[in-house]
Amino acid sequence: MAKLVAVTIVVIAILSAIPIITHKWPGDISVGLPQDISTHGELIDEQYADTMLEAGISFLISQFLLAYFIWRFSQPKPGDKIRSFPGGATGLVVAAFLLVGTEVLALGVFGAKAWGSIYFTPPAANAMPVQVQAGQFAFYFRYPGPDGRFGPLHPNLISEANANFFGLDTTNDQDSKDDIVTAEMAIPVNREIHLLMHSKDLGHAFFVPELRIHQDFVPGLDLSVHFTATKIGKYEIVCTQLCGLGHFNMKAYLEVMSQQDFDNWLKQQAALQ
Amino acid sequence: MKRDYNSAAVLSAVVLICCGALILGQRVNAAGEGKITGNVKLDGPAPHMKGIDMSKDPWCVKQHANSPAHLETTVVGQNDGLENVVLYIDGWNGPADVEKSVPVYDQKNCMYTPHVLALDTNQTFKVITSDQTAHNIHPLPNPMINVGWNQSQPPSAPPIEKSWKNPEVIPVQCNIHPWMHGWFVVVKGPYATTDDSGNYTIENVPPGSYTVKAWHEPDETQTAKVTVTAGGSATANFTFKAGK
Amino acid sequence: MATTVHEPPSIDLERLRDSSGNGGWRNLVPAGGDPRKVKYHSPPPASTGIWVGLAGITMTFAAFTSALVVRQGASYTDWRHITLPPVLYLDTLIIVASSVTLEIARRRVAAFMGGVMHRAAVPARWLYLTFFLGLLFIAGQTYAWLQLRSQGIKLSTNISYSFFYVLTVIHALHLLGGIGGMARVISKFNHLSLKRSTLDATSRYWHFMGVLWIYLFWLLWTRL
Amino acid sequence: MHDMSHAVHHGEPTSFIRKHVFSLDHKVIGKQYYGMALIAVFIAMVLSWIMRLHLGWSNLAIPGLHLLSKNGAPGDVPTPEYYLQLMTMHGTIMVFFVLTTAPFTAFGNYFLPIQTGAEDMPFPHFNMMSFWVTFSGFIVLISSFFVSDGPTLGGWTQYAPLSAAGAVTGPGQGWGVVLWAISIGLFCVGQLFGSLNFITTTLDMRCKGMSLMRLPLSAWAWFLTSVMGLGAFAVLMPAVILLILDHLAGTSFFVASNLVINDQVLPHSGGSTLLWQHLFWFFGHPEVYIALVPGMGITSHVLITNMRRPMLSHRVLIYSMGALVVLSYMVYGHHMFVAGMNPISSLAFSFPTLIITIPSTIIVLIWLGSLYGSKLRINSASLFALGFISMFISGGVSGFFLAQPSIDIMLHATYFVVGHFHLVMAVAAMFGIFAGTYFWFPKMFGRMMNEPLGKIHFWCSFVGAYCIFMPFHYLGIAGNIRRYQAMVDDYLVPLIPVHKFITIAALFTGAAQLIFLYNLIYSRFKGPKAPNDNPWEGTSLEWSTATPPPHNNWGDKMPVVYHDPYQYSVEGAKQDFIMQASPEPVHSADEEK
Repeated sequence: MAKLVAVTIVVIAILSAIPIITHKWPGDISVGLPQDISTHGELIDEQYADTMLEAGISFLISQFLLAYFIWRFSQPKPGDKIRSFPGGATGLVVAAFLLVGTEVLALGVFGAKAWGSIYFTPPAANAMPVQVQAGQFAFYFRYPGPDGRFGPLHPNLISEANANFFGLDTTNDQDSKDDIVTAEMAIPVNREIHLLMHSKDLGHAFFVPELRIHQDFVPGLDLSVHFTATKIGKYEIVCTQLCGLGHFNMKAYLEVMSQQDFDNWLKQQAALQ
Repeated sequence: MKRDYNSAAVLSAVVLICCGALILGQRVNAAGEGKITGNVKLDGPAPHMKGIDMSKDPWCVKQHANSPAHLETTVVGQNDGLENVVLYIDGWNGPADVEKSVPVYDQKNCMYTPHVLALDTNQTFKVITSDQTAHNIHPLPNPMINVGWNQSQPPSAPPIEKSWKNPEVIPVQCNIHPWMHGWFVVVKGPYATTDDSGNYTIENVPPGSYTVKAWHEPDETQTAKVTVTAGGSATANFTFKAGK
Repeated sequence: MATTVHEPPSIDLERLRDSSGNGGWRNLVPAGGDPRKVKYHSPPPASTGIWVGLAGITMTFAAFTSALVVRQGASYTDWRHITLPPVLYLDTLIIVASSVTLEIARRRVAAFMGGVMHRAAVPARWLYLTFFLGLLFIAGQTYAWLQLRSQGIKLSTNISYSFFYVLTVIHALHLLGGIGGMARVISKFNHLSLKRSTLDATSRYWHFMGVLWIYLFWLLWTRL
Repeated sequence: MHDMSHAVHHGEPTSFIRKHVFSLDHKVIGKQYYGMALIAVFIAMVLSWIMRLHLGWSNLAIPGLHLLSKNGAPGDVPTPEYYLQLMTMHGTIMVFFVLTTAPFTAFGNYFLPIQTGAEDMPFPHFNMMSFWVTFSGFIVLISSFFVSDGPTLGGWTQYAPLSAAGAVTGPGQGWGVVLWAISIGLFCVGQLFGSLNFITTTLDMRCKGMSLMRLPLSAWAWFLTSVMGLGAFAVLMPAVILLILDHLAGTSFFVASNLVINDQVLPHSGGSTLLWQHLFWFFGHPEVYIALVPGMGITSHVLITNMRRPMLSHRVLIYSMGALVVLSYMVYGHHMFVAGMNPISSLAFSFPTLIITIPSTIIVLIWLGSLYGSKLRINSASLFALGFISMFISGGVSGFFLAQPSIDIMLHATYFVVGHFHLVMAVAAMFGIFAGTYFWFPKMFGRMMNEPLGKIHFWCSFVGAYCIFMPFHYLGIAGNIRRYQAMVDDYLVPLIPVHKFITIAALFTGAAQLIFLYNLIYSRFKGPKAPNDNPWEGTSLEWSTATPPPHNNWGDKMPVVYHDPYQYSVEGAKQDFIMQASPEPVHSADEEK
């Protein structure tokens, strides 16, 4: 029985590691991180890979040791005596502090660097502003239009029935007149975007796995993130903060385009306003 | 076992009531009910209806690949006929709950069809879904007047059957697809909704003088006085101004 | 920690039959030590228990305080200065006075129990006085709430008032528990079955409520 | 505060009600807690089955489901809101009414006084109230299934303003949330009473000779857990009070200004969204350890008995668990890395979170190091204890990822998190409960549980749990968001086969728990009688009293403790172990180096 437990633990540990190592689940399903299309994602991916290596080794070693000890010590012979682990508790505590301590310290320090590269750097002055509003259960985006200014928001004017998702007063507010409101987000490739986030109603989140950007919307707080996409393509923006019954379907598409395609797209959208 | 009996009893009761209603209806008709007909027009150029971008749900986008969706606030048909206007008799004091048909409110191609559903008080209606994407139907009555509800309909879910107790204009919304918007217009007594040419007919109106009220979203009404004779047909035409 | 006990010591079974609790928390007997050397007995559970309970209450009000601070920091526009109802100043005096009377009562009870004092009526009088001061405090708080109410100020009028109501009501509810405990103490005292630990625990709770009130009063005074 | 210290005064009750219902006896209360947890866990398991079926086959009709909720499952297919409601209830029932009650208040109530050598808890009335208040909380929670639009859908974390803005936010967000909050409020009160008793029992009620360091590891775990519970539940309590007020009194603690739902501006103003998260997670993270630490204690206790040796170091294990207690209050912000907190606070919370791996590692290493050179006995209890270690390792290493804000960008709110906390908190804690059940059942009921069935139960649970929760990590890495009722995003659709695999594993593993239920009920009435008072040859005090223990735990003679808790494989002793209450001298022992 004990040997079977040991073998099972080893088999489970190995089977658990295989999809991580091969990035594949049976049936050609990919299990790795999605491709990275951002300029800042490299640090995150490195950090992830380092952590995976350390966590994976700790995982395998501990499980193997557990299995081995179960295998080895479960059928004592009558004369067997209790033996102490070499080094005893002190050795183990020191080992834990040295090995794990340095490990987590290193992870923490390098992780802080990755985190800082995203959150502690201000957006470039020429970053393109885009506003995103999250609401039950859709994202809407606003581009400032030719004047480069966003008109003020009037929550009491919000009317989904009349497709006034942001609550713009296009009759009275000069700045709002040329604002372009869209249901999908298009951005030019290799251009820094300064995304201004606010929530219409509840907590939501803005997550684009490929962009390595993840930020909650906080009702009552205006937050912003900035990023640069480096690869043309169509990606999905998903909500990760439980916001109600339509949470699973709260998403929008992110289209990364060439500057020229983007300009055309913006013109098309302006015509639809 | 007991449940079978119950349902049998309910079924026979329903059949009896239906037969009774049919016979009664014919008898009353024979006594000479009239009707009110007419036409509703929009005066002025039809306003631009904003397009709807459904890109959040690719299934919806696919359904509208050839016919771009747009708002249905003001839908103008032939000869400036205004669609989706509800006509009913203001201050109806005839028999309560006259309408017995079961209208259907369909969620089709990520839009509500019809956009405006007129209902008698306590008239049962069905909400169905023809879409292969989950919808949520959320009427928002004034809680002091009617009891609201908020329910989802996954694809091929059975119809939701409901009714409203009191007259009220109730906006309807799908929370999953924010652009989906429609109306339940709950009135007392007979009613009609204009077709795409703006024509309507209110049937089964007993002889007498009435004020006909026309409602158009978001909250515009007009009235006209008519007199219905036995077996006759009165006419009331309305014209809404294209303002916004 | 190799130890050897050569002979099992004989245990004072009379003492043990009384109750558990001889392992006392001050009583850190070395492993294998002679239990006869155990000098300290555990404190009565009530006196430890009361500190545990007060620790929990402290956490609760610490959470309310941080909620107040965070909420105040989050609102730029709707945090309004409010004037505390003047009766609260009187209430503060009352609750301080009740602590004083309780301390006097406690000493008299001790004197009575120690046989120094022979008439039970004297300490009882002070206990009653404390009890009524407690009730008076609650009455004063109720007066403050009714006064605000008559001015049309409800819980939802403004966030400052929300915090005012929440903190004062929760404190009053806790104090009501203390008043219940005081009623118990008085009843036990009258039946001559009062234990010192009961009185001590109750008075610690009572004083804590007083200190808590002064803290809350300061908090409301400076923050609102 | 009332003096309710009647531990020694309450005599054995005679009426049925005082004996089995409103009992003051900690052993009865412990069994009541266990019974409640048992009911709760099977309800929660059925809920998880429905959820899993829906995740694997989102259009699948589950026959009879409409009987449970006509609105929630028209045509037997769960609606999106019903899925979320089931999910919320699954989480709430499991976290509060199973993982907190079973290992902590159920076993703790039964065995903490016995292991400390007390006759009962010091405040038996509070103890009785603790159970009945908790139980009424459970009833209130379950009753929310039957209110107009069902239970709340806000998840067990109930983030504001989804939870606080009222019925406009979705089905179940009106009365559903209020009932949820009332239920949790009651639960907090019940657990605070419990903690009061646990702490005081440990500090004041120990028998003669029972110094703190002579307490068994399970008693230490319960004591430390109750310290955590005291702080955590005392903070959750105000949070739910404020939540209820936002609902019923229209205050604005959590709901910000100018929020628009259904084209209507909400009447609240200025509330702080993050305030709820701070209060909740200040409770929420210790709560994770409240579920886990008793399992560690039980596992250690069971393992030691079956390894026939003490742990390499008794003290180091206790200090490490104590470090977990302290650190658990300092790390809660790691739940909020991307929640809009100041990014500097995210880093500040990241370091203590990483540091928490050190005591955790020490605990694992002590376990492994103690296994080395032991004389391991394999039985159902020790199998589950070994399973606990394996699960704790697996669930623990994924914590490396989630402790780092930069990686959390990718993994926050994905199935990776779900896999992590299920392994480390749910499965591990459940394994602790199972180990405790198989181990202590003979003491509690005087009968043995069926060993072969117990082993089958272990194999199914162990393999099954890995089949369910390991793939969760892969889903999370691939970006699968949690709390989605169906995978409609283009990049999630290819992952559905993994969900199907998990669903099948979940159905299988769940079904295996029925074996346990059968074993439990059958053995309670028909199991073979325990051969003696000490069938596992244990040393701690629970094995020196009668089986089942008498009303005052000890009969006429109070125990006296002469030894450290785990005197196994003692050379020169009559048997290979010396019980704590046995005056037999120990000539040499090599523990406590």
